[in-house]
Amino acid sequence: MTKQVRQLDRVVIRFAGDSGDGMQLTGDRFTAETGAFGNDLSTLPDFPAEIRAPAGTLPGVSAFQLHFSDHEILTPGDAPDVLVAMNPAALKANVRDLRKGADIIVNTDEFTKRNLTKVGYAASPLDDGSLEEYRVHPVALTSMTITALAAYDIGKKDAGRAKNMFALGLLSWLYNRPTEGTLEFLAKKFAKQPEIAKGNVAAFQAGWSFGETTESFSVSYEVKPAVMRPGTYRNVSGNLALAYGLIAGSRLSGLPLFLGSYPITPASDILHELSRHKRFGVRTFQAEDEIAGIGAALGAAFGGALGVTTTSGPGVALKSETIGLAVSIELPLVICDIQRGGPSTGLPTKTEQSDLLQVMFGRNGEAPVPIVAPRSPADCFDAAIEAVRIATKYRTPVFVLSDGYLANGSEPWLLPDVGGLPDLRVEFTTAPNGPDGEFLPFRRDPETLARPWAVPGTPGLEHRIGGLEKADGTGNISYDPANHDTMVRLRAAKIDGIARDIPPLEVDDPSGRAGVLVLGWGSTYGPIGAAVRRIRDEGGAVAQAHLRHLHPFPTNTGEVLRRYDRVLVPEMNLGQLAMLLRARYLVDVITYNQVRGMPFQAAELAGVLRDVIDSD
Amino acid sequence: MTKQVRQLDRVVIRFAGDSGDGMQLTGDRFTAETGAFGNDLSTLPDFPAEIRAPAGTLPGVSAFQLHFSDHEILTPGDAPDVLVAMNPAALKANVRDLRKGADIIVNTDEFTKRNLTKVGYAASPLDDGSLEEYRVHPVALTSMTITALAAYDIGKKDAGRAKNMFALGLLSWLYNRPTEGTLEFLAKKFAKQPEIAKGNVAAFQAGWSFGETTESFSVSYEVKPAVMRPGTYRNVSGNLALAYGLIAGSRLSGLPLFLGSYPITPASDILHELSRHKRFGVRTFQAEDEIAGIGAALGAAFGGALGVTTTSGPGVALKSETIGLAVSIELPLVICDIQRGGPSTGLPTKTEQSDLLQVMFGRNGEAPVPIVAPRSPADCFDAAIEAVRIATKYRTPVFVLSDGYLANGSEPWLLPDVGGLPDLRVEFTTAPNGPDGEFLPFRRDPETLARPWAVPGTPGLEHRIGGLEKADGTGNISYDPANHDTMVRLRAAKIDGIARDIPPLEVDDPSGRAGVLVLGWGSTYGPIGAAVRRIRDEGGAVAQAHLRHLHPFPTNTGEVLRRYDRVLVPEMNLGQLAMLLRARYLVDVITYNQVRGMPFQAAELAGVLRDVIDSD
Amino acid sequence: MTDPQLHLGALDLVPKSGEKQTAKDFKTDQEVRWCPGCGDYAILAAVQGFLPELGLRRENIVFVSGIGCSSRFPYYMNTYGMHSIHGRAPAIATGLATSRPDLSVWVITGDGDGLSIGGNHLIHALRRNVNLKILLFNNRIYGLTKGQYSPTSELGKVTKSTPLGSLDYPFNPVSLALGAEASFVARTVDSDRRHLTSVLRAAAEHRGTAFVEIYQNCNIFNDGAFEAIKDPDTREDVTIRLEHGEPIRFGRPGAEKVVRRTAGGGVEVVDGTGPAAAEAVVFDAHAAEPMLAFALSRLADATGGYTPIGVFRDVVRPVYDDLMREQLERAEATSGPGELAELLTSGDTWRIG
Amino acid sequence: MTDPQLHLGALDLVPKSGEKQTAKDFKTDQEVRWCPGCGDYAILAAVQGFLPELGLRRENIVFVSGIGCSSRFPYYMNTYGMHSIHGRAPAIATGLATSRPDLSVWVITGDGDGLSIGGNHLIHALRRNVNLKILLFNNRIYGLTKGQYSPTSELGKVTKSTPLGSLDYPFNPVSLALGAEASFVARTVDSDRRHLTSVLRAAAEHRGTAFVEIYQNCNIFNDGAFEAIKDPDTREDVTIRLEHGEPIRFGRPGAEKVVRRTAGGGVEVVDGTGPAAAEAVVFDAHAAEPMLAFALSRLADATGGYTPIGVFRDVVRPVYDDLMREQLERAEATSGPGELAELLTSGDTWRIG
Ligand SMILES: Cc1ncc(C[n+]2csc(CCOP(=O)(O)OP(=O)(O)O)c2C)c(N)n1
Ligand SMILES: Cc1ncc(C[n+]2csc(CCOP(=O)(O)OP(=O)(O)O)c2C)c(N)n1
Ligand code: SF4
Ligand code: SF4
Ligand SMILES: [Mg+2]
Ligand SMILES: [Mg+2]
Repeated sequence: MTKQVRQLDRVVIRFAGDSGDGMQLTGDRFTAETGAFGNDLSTLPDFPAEIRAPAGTLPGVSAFQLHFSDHEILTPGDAPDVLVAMNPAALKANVRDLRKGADIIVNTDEFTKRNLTKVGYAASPLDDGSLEEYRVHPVALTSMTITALAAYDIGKKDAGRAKNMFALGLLSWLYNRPTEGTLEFLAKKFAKQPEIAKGNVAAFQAGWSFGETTESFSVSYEVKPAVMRPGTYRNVSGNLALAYGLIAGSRLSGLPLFLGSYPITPASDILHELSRHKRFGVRTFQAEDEIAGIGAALGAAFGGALGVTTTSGPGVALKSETIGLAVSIELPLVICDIQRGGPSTGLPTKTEQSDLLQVMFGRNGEAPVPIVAPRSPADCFDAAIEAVRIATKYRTPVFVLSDGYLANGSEPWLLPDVGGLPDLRVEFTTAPNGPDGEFLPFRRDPETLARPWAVPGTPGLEHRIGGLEKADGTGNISYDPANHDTMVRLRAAKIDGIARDIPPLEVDDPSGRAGVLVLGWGSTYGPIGAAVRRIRDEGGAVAQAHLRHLHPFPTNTGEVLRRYDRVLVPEMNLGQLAMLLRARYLVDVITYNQVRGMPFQAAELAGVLRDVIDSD
Repeated sequence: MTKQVRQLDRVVIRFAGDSGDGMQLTGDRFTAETGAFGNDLSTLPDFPAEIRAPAGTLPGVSAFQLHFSDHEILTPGDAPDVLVAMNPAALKANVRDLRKGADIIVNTDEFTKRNLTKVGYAASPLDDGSLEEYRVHPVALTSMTITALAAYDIGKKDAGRAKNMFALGLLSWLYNRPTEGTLEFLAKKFAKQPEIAKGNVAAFQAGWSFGETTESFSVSYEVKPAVMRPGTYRNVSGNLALAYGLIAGSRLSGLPLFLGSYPITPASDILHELSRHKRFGVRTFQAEDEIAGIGAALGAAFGGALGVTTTSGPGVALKSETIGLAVSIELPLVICDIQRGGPSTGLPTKTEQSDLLQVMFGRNGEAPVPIVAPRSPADCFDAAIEAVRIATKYRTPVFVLSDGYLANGSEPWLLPDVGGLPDLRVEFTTAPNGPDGEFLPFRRDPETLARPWAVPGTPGLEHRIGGLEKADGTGNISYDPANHDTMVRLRAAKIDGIARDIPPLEVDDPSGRAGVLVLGWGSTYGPIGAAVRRIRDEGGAVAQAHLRHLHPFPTNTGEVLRRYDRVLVPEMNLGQLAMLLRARYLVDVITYNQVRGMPFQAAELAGVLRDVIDSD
Repeated sequence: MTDPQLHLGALDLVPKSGEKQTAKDFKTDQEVRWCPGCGDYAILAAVQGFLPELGLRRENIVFVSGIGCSSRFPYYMNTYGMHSIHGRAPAIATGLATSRPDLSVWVITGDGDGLSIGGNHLIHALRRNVNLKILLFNNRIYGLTKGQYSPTSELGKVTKSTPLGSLDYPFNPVSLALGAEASFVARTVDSDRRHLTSVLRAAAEHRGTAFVEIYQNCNIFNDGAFEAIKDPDTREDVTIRLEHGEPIRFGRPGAEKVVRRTAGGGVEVVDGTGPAAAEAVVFDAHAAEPMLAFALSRLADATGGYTPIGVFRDVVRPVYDDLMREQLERAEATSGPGELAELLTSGDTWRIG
Repeated sequence: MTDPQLHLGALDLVPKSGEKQTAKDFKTDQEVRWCPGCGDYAILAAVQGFLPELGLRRENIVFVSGIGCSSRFPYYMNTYGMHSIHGRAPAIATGLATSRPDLSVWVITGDGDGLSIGGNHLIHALRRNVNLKILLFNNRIYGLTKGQYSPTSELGKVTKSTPLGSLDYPFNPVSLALGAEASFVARTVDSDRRHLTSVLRAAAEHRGTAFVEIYQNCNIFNDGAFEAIKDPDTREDVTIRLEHGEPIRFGRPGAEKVVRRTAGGGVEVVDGTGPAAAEAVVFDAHAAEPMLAFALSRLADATGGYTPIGVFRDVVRPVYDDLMREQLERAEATSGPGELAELLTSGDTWRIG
């Protein structure tokens, strides 16, 4: 029997299960299919800080949320329409997030007395009516998977492991997803274990046909491809895009990439990714700690490499002394801070924007450092290239301030034309620049105030640099009071001058009659944009602007702020950008802050916007 | 012949010589005599970062400036009235700072061709008329000292070394200083080498009688004792006062003092001083690095000690991750940052105020830490006690933000009545505080929001704390979004609440008609105060306020700022306090910044004040 | 130099508990969150099972850890504890132990926490000889960050961060500790409860810093790292159980081996069934200089070889915190307790009015 | 594992200078700011006098230092140089050497810079075996901060920060380096220009990390620290000059001593005039395992004893930066140079329009 197919414009699905259930993989596959199908999409993985907390416990629950649609979307969605719960813990941990009437697909095999009590369910929620606001689809995922794999010589335990593929098959049917990608993927992944490969394929197909045949699902759904700009797309996470952006920066600048890094969540994947691209001449050095990581990157930069270090907040704290040295000796360096929940160890796998003031001020002395912040997963690529541009042109360390949500979240990426990327070629200094034929390592370019970059191996330009104050021009040690004052101001002027070299702050104000501006930075771009849309769809007027450069600010920032009656600055911290804006422009911006380790929800922000708009 | 004695109300003397010439000691002795005599005084040592750069070179020059008077003074003085130059380098390095007509006493024995050329003097400045604006007194210090010591069995070389005592004797005569102190001092210092002791005394007396007899000095001077509040005084440097303040804090709180520190200029002397007071139960741990220093202090605090760590800017950078842990586990800790010139290694022996934003924001995540800043050398004692009070009462790390000028500068200190010092006794938690008889390490005092402090060894209160986010109350690991938001805000509210527990910002505005307020913090108190006096002596009106607490600010700060038409904020940085004030109070304060590694000069600040006052 | 109180026993200053204790007394209500099958479970059980032997008051025991899977340990011990930051536990514990002689302080660390980021604090704690027991869980991998190679991973290790194999030569934790002047150094294995307990006992009885390397299996990211010395078939052939005062012999009956000196001033493993049997070196854990202990540590390498386990070194040496306490006591004894008023008036003072 | 290029000579990849060089070529115009009489002057002169021997292009030599009196060294060398921050020079130099095989990279550090705050970077550089030459100026004191004790100061040292004497047992830098898997370890003395130069030569010829401890006199804060091995009257009695392949003998004629094995598996110094002479151990600097080297390092202790100087260990081991270069070359050889466009389109892509 063929079932009815119903049209939808958007769906939010959340896969949830044990850390060992392979939910991230399942989500990734569904995402790949969905991208290939041509929907717009946005994803949000959410996993615990432990590797594999004991099976069936709440701390062990790992989830993956996907939002896909037939139109452009900006967030992974607020309340899921569908929850796939592989066990009671997964149900309990996620059910409260669902919208009323959502579909819940549960793996009944796991709803044993033991598992239920483990998470504090007195009675089974499947029977006690507590789920009546939802449409519950009980499915014996494990046992059906085992049955489906009976034919293959795979142990029962391994067979059961394929249940996530059964679930994927079922959901793929339910939303009419293409399947080639997944079949290829499984073949590749288990190339060395053909039996396992076959088994997973069988589980996947069993899930699909179960959907076709079971009563439990009377209809399947279709979400038409979205109209998107023509071109080649791929799905990309922020960390992957960032790694690609760094490799691109290396190519465009002509400088070999040297990464000095120490693993830390959520930044480690950048190290992992870069370590795979040795044929791009990428050197990855897993250091003994964060200080050695940035130290090695700085040493490589002294030698003419593109020095990069990647970390998260606690690592930035440790690197701060070395960043001060980089500021003092004026060498290019790219420092990627993938922010996570703080303070201290905090919430390693959760997202937050609370390192802004640390990267802005966390060094002894007057030590200004430019800051670039990506706004979406794919945008990490461009942000990385921009950081490389500023670092190499101005001979300065530069921060790329990403966060856990961008790092692990993903979206379709319209691949750029490589030929169209900016030319960042760097000219090393090869000849003396002094009046008397000597080399003056701190004689600056009058326009950029950048100092010459002469690398070891260049005859005649031998010189010594260090962290003690240097005489303007010669760079020799100088304790002269006036010289110190001059150097401090020169270093500041150099960074401030970058404002002339970046695009002005763009404002999106279609109606032109908005009295309220909402200004954000970083990963809040999606939720803010979605909230702005809601307001506008309701006929409301609101202007939106988003800062890519947090230091220095674009030259028109103050003017933009003053153009509006009220400025709302939503942040996943206690108001760090707001404080910089207030100090610089004396504008009484309105703050809206949440520090929940989670991205904002569009609905919530829309509510806040409404209040601000109506508040007069 | 007895010479005429002329009265003076104030004198500024600078002793300058090779790092090996003992100028710091000479200055200290003259200071001690001057204090004992009853003058008010203020001193400023100025020495190079090298230990002993080669003799006779400019980098090797070490200087000590003393300002003393018959009235209350606030600074070591702008332009010296007297320079003692032990060699050509000392003359060249210091002559430009003198006021016209100043007396210059030079050690002619060192004005050899070789020494002159070493510092780039073509001809001797003593002969070429280049010093005619000054009153030069050529004295063969070395040779006369050697002659004076001929009687003793002391080698010529060692004899020559006593020349600084000859100079001290001469100056002591010139300003009619008492001499007992110095004689006792020499006897004590060289107790083990009686011959050397005798020699130094002889040199000192030779200097004195040379003054009496030589033509070169027609008059001697007298500066009457100053009228000062009655009581017992001693001369004290900021680092010494800070060390005493910490010991006092330990006594007043009843907590044994544990210092974990790593040597660094200009903070090392605090470690040295505290290591001498073992009978006060003070434990000093010289750690392998700054991170271990603060780590050990935090470990000791967990055990119920008064944990303290002392360092300078580069060390603070390294400690920042651990400070974040202290914020997260909410244990008392006192962190002393003796600021020096930055960024990076910068100017280790020079002063600066450029760590304010680092100590305010230099940590990952939202990690607020209170900041207390002393305003004068003696005030370091009170600032330390206040830091101990806040740290122990609120269970939080606290910064004491001093600087190189306070650390090494000195002034007379009216010793406090020990009985009158605040009672800081701490009550450890010894009984369960939970509803069900359990212990809740993060159940807060409703008033202070401080958490209970239960130390190991307390039965029944065994608990675990760490840097991961903790559940409100129980302190168990919690990844719950709402709980994280709550905890972040609770930690912030606890620190903000301290504002209720500190005195309001006091304003000194005698005329009550001032339109301009000058607001400072830290070591600029002296120069600002001196400048304000000059304005008032001219009949001008200006209000002065000085912040002891930089985080949180006193509750009336905004009101005070708004009370005046214009607010001037002078800082030895690029405007760090100004930026905090602007952000918090949206007041367009006027900044005046210098980053010269030197304290402001009163005359210069007075000029700036005049301009601001007249600018309308 | 003050008298180092060499007479003090390791736990003499720690108050004893009257009641008799069981492993249960040391368990907390916190859910243990290690992966099923992780070697950490066995170590936790061994420690909880061993502590009652010491009969100390629970409230006078403190576990301090850094960051890593292993460093979650303190949450599961019903004593005082701190889960600090990555690599810093030895420093934090040094401050605690130095200011509180009445505590039994244990440091829990991993091969990344203790040897990578925390290497410096570790070697300094060892040379200082603070009264600490350091248990290093060596699984030769970064567990918590999902499987990068560590300073003890074998050369050429393929991991997430080294797809073509790691390039750096690993530390031998025992060699490093001996080179860092450790007064007590031992190695044991998570799966050998009896041996693990005996080593914990020896460490607890040592006054000063005790360093214990525990081979720990990470079944998720580095499963079977120590198979050779765990597999019943091979174990006896490669494991050298060091016993103080005994000739160094090992191996299955009929296939015995012995450790003897070489002409080059080192030691080697030779067939122990023949005449060489008589040449076996007699092991002395208390030797003033760790020459033999170090030589033995070289028989093991990260990729296998022979693996000596047990106590390599155990010598009495002045303890940092004892020495500091003595300086304080002596200072007070000679000049009396500090008087604040007297302190302030020390040095040159003068009166006005 | 890729082929470690064990065939490469230490300086094979560093371009040679055509001209003949003299010490003057390596002097800068910067005023040397050490105290008159400081041992650093002698070391500077020795290095400047030795470098011409290597005949390298000056511009391909880099000196990287941390912070300390010793760390001012680079300012006085007319090569490229970086005076970095306290303790971090080995890390910074690792990045430089790893990305620039055409450079001869030297690290200058002190006992505080290299063993206190920088201890971790030092031991990791040693185990990685990066192509670096590390010269540690050991004056057993913190000079630049005006005289606090250091990790190599003898127990009980009275300094500004330890008025009643220091409490921590010092490191023996040679033992520590050997315990950290160093492939080249040596010790020499500032005042012995010939020996110092011979050690510099051996270090320069070693491919990989060479660790050289240089006893250096700080005449201001720790004068005479090494008097015993400098004083002509005593020096021969206590200094053991290690020579590869030679039996270990020393001492003045008539008072010779030898180093021989002990039953306990170590070594000891005995009268060499009698029969024991024949028992002298033959020194092998190239031994695969540093058992003897370590044992010898224990003959010296911070407070004196016998002091072996010379090259303790010099073995060929894969070099970190060579291995990395090979991985890159191999990757490019097998899959061709990276193509950006190809990289971006790797993985699942789809076309729209
Ligand atoms: C300052 C800092 N850097 C990095 C990290 C990330 N991190 C956490 S644990 C760890 C390594 C853990 O390895 P190990 O010590 O061997 O413990 P295991 O998990 O293997 O037991 C790292 C790199 C961190 N938490 N903090
Ligand atoms: C981060 C940091 N901490 C501390 C210091 C202060 N400091 C400078 S040099 C030094 C120790 C120098 O001792 P050593 O390395 O032995 O060099 P030496 O002066 O004896 O040659 C210290 C503690 C610093 N400059 N930076
Ligand atoms: S990842 Fe490895 S070490 Fe960590 S808990 Fe799991 S098994 Fe244990
Ligand atoms: S203090 Fe010591 S080490 Fe430093 S320069 Fe002077 S003599 Fe040399
Ligand atoms: Mg590990
Ligand atoms: Mg030193």
